[in-house]
Amino acid sequence: MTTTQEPVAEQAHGTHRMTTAKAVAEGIATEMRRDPSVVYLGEDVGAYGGIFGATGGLLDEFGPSRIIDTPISETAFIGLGIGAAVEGMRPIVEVMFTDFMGVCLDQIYNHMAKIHYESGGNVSVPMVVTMAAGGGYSDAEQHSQCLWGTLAHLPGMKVVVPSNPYDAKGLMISAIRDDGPVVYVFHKGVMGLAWMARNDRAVGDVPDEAYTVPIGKAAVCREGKDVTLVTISRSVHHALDVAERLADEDVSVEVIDLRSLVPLDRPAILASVAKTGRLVVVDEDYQSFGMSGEVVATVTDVDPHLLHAPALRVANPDTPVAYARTLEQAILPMPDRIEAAVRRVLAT
Amino acid sequence: MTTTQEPVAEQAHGTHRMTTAKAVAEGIATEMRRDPSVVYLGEDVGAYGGIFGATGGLLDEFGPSRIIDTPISETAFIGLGIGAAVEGMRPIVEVMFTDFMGVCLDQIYNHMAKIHYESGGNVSVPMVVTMAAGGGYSDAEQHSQCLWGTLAHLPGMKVVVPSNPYDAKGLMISAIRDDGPVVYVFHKGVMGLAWMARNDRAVGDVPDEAYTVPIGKAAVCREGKDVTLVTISRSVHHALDVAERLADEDVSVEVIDLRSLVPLDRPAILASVAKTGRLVVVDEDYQSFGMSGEVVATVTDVDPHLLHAPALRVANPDTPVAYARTLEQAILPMPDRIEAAVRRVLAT
Amino acid sequence: MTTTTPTVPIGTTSLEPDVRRGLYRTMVLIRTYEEAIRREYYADKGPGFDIGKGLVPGEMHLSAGQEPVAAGICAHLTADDAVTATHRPHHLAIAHGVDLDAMTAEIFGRETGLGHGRGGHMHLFDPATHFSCSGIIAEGYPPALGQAFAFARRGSDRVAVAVTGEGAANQGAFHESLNLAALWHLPVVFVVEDNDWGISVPRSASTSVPSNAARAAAYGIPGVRVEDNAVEGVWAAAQTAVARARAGEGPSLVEVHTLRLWGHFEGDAQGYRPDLEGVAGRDPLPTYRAALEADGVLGPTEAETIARAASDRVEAAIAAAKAAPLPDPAHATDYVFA
Amino acid sequence: MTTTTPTVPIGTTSLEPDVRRGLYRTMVLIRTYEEAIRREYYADKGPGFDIGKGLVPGEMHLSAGQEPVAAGICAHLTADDAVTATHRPHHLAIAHGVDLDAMTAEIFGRETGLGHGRGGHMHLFDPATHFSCSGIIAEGYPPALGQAFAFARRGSDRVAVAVTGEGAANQGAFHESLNLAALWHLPVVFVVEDNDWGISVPRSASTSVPSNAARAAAYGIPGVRVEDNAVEGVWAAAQTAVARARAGEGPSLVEVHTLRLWGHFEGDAQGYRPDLEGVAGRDPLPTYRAALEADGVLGPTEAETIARAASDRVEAAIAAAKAAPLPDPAHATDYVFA
Ligand SMILES: Cc1ncc(C[n+]2csc(CCOP(=O)(O)OP(=O)(O)O)c2C)c(N)n1
Ligand SMILES: Cc1ncc(C[n+]2csc(CCOP(=O)(O)OP(=O)(O)O)c2C)c(N)n1
Ligand SMILES: [Mg+2]
Ligand SMILES: [Mg+2]
Repeated sequence: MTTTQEPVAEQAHGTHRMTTAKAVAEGIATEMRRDPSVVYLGEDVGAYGGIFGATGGLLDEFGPSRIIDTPISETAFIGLGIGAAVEGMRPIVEVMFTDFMGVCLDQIYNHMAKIHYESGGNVSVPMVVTMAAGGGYSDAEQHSQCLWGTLAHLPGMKVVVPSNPYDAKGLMISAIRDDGPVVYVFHKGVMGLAWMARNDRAVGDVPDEAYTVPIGKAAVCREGKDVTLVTISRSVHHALDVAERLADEDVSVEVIDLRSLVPLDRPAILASVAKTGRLVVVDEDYQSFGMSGEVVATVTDVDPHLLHAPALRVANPDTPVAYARTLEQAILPMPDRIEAAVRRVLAT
Repeated sequence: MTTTQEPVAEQAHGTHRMTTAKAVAEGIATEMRRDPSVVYLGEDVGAYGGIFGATGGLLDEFGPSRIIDTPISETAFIGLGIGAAVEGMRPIVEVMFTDFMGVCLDQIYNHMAKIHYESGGNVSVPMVVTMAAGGGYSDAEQHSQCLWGTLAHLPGMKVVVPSNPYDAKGLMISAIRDDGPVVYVFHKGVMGLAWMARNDRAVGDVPDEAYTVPIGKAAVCREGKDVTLVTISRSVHHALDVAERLADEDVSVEVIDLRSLVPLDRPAILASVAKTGRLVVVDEDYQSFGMSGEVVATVTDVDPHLLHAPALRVANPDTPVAYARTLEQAILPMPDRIEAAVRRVLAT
Repeated sequence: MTTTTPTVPIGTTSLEPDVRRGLYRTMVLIRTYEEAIRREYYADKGPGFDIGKGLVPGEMHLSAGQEPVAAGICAHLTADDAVTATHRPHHLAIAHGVDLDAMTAEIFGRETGLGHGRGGHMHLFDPATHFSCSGIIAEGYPPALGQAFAFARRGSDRVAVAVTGEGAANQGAFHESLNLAALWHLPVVFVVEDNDWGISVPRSASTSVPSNAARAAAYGIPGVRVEDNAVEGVWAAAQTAVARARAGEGPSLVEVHTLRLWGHFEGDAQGYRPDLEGVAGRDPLPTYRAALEADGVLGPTEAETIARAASDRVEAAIAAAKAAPLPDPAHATDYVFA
Repeated sequence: MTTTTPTVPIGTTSLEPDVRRGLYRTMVLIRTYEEAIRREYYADKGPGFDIGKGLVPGEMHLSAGQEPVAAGICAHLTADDAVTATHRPHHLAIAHGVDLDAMTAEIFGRETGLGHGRGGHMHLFDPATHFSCSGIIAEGYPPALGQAFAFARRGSDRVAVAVTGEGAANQGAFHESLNLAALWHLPVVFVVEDNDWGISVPRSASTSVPSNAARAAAYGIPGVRVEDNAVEGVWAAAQTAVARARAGEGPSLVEVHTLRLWGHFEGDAQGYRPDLEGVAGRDPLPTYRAALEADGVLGPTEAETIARAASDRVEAAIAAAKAAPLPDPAHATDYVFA
């Protein structure tokens, strides 16, 4: 995987190979060592280490006063994070699955995201909300959603969605250091968990030291000239697989990993589409009223004639994510659907 | 206002002039008379008649066992609606403002909207959730949102948003008779409330009898050939105002009132853009990751070359709705911004 | 609040032998089922453990150890009464009489399942017995209110039973539901399964009071806690609560101190659990069997007969599920709208 | 739960005259403010009533009648303590010492306002006094927990006061907040302003128990209800609760049976309110003034002096607000991100 990301390294050291989950935890640990006002709150984040491993090992290093298990009271503990942030702490608060945001979304969009604006900039809310997203392992309708489109529609918070260990650590450090609220969504399928399907792209080299990945800058993970694949998180892996496969047929696919939905790196999208003239957006979220439409509109805002063919969208077809694998695999934007879309857009 | 809507009248009678608020209440009353399983639940829907008048007069006719004031417990009473619907009733449940959906969204998208799918079609949830939306009267960040884009992104529920008395009554009757969940959002500015700025488009002739307006069919409220204005609810009024003004300059604007976001009447959008070649989407919701992008993508899904100019979006600029009127009016998609967009798109 | 600790000293129970035998039979059927599902769940996850693999993929929350709750509560219900359960629903579904074949087919993701394979183990919907469940914490409570509301409207004496865990009792929906049901005197029985743990978080780290039954007073309704995972204690508490609901006197809360015999979900190593060693010894099944045998309620070979019948029933359901067709992907987007 | 009904028989209070005079002065300032805002609110809404018109557009929830709560609670706080209020926040803001000029400018939507005109009357944020409010029911409780959490972390004895109405106490956030604060012994004082109404819904139609103070037991924390809108009763209850929080002993709940003297918001005709006639007679201000005058705490002309000072202060704030610049629309999208 070629990435154009430029690490803003604080100090050059070596690198070590690790999973995305470990990279998330390392990003958190790095900042917790540096800044005593950082705490991590959520369900099963302590002894369990986070259901998806985001806080593995942190309890041992930082103890229960900073890695804090909460009751199943998302509204209360996200609100607690907000109040603590308002008073100058830098809390990270975990909502175990994006799917669960419905029980606490008010704190997120009406409070966390709006206080800075309502106060005319006088009050800041430097907090991070982490959430696990995505399907692919038959966890069904209430445990397989991405919903980053829902989050990105609501103003006042940044929304980052890393796809690999390098970005995961660097974006986590950026998110913690950001003076405003950041929602940090990780797809379970990029975490490199031992109990999920093996995914080589979920392991990578990560610099030892602290570094930031800028929030709002997409990565061109693979350069190409025939078609632009714009996507995010787990779907980046599928897109790269498809791109590699099609390279054998001399089809040159450019893959853009947005890395954050808010801010959305519109220049990166435009530059690539201007070059290729063809766009496929891949999104594991629901198709309509979400990321795929926004990426397309980014182009038509400026010039629809950049597009030499329909802009195809490969996303969850406005259907809940079913349990049975036959159905689930038909709903998710899997490589075969991505490949078919690329072929179709090239044939137009 | 010319509408192409074809009333599916059950019986031809006369018409009477009324506000949208009264038309909503009349639609509810019509169905409550016909179907004893219809009840209306919410905060201040009884003696108060609904904060925005949607249930005015209903308590007198149907009594407190069918027009039911609830505690401020949206999660509990929406869930109650779901359970009652599952058992064969047809509850209508009011969330006073769309802004408040964050306290109860789980019941809406993870339960109401998904049960039919999860049960493989064996369980139906025939209920309506009503919500008031929109700004323009300085109610600030937590009481001026539209958020219909948020609702429309989540699968399994229809989302209807009437702009006038005729549609309000007909869509309410359709929503109640629908065998699945329907979210019925009304913009406060279309209700014709005595305590808000006068709006002549909020009053209209409504057939006396029961009739349905089909959910999922847009209305071409004004035919034109130079540019297509696609919009919804309160912004339809602004769009028509702009269209009338520009007609004096021999600019012919077609105005499409989507009437529902889910289902989205894509053929109507495509037919109009195929004719005019120019598209402006007006949306009082937040711009990004919402309706405006989806409408644009509806065109690029099929053929970006239908667009002879950038597809402009006039929406709330990803900013909370401010209190001070100077700021609020700059944020909302008011007629001057719509007009400027039409001029710009015609100049390209 | 009343705390009852009916340890059922031998020969002193007032329960009919038939009822006791019935409770035991239900408990055995549940345990047999959970053991079989566990076996099938792990059967094809390897090498290693890939949660997405096998005939039963995804998360799997089994209810072993919590049989007394399901058996004791559902003994008072008919198929006309409603039960809403949680992410851990099998014991309640079985005790409430959900068709075992359709339920099993659903867990195996088959077209013949309760939801044609759409829902899986956390989303079992059975209109025939008004059974449903939800994977979102405490959010299964509110719909039960609506079922009770509809039942009461029709002048029936049907009731709705709403179940959550003790961890869930700290979620807002719990509070809102209890208040609304109490206010409107809805025929609901709220059940809290206190198995001491919410995944890895012990009750002491989630709940500011020792018992959720005490919280019933905050809504002006009766609250009772049954100690020791005692099935007959549950039976008695549920009898009162269900009768109250049927009589139109409103909701009650029944908390049962029960036992999570296994992990939160399958694959949970439970490294966080200091009480792990003692857990097996608290298994309610051998205890109850011994009590019934000592009382002569179960004859010398009866337990074996019950176990065999349960096993035959469960294995038949599993075999049928395995033989059933998988859902056709061409229909993945069916059932989005009614 | 303790119910206190300190009707303050003349001459029997143990409160220092200075404290009593201070309470009265705060109450008068609040009332003067609310009357002036009400005047300005209606000044330019006509012809008829257009909620979006005038110098103070939008919804307006005034706190007249609820002065005893604010005065009694905030008397125990310094600017280092936090207060989170609701959609009806003015009395608490004033009693807690939020700068009147900046607050008034905010209500008038001016660039010099607390939030540069962005927030308006339901979104007053004052870092100097750690004051904030929210228009979403009960959702102002959770952030107060975080302020208390931060205070406790730093080893200070600062407290956070979280206020809602009795209607709000049936929202999930109420329950979650009380449990979490109790569990972690956070220095929070939860205040419930029971003014009998949630818009048009009386307490009896929203709350299954007569008093929210009784609900404190569900979290193992002290709960007290102050009857009769008695400012000195509030003062005493708050003294205990604040001291407990400062001492690190955890949260308490204080409910005050207070009075909504006017409509839910301005423009509310209150046709639903059967108690409307008696309301004026329950106004806490003349009662308290009479008590203080009878006790000699207020001299013959002192009340007039206090009233005049309050009026001068309020009118100066309003005049300054009117003279201040409106926000520049070119900056409407500032402050979205920090
Ligand atoms: C709103 C929400 N938050 C978190 C979760 C994740 N979760 C699933 S089960 C569980 C623990 C539940 O504990 P308890 O209520 O005691 O039930 P038990 O698992 O012990 O039966 C959690 C936190 C969820 N499903 N929903
Ligand atoms: C979650 C939510 N639901 C509904 C509302 C609308 N609302 C605003 S104030 C109010 C009544 C509040 O009553 P109470 O808590 O008693 O406070 P009071 O107005 O009496 O001070 C309601 C229902 C809201 N703001 N937020
Ligand atoms: Mg538990
Ligand atoms: Mg009130």
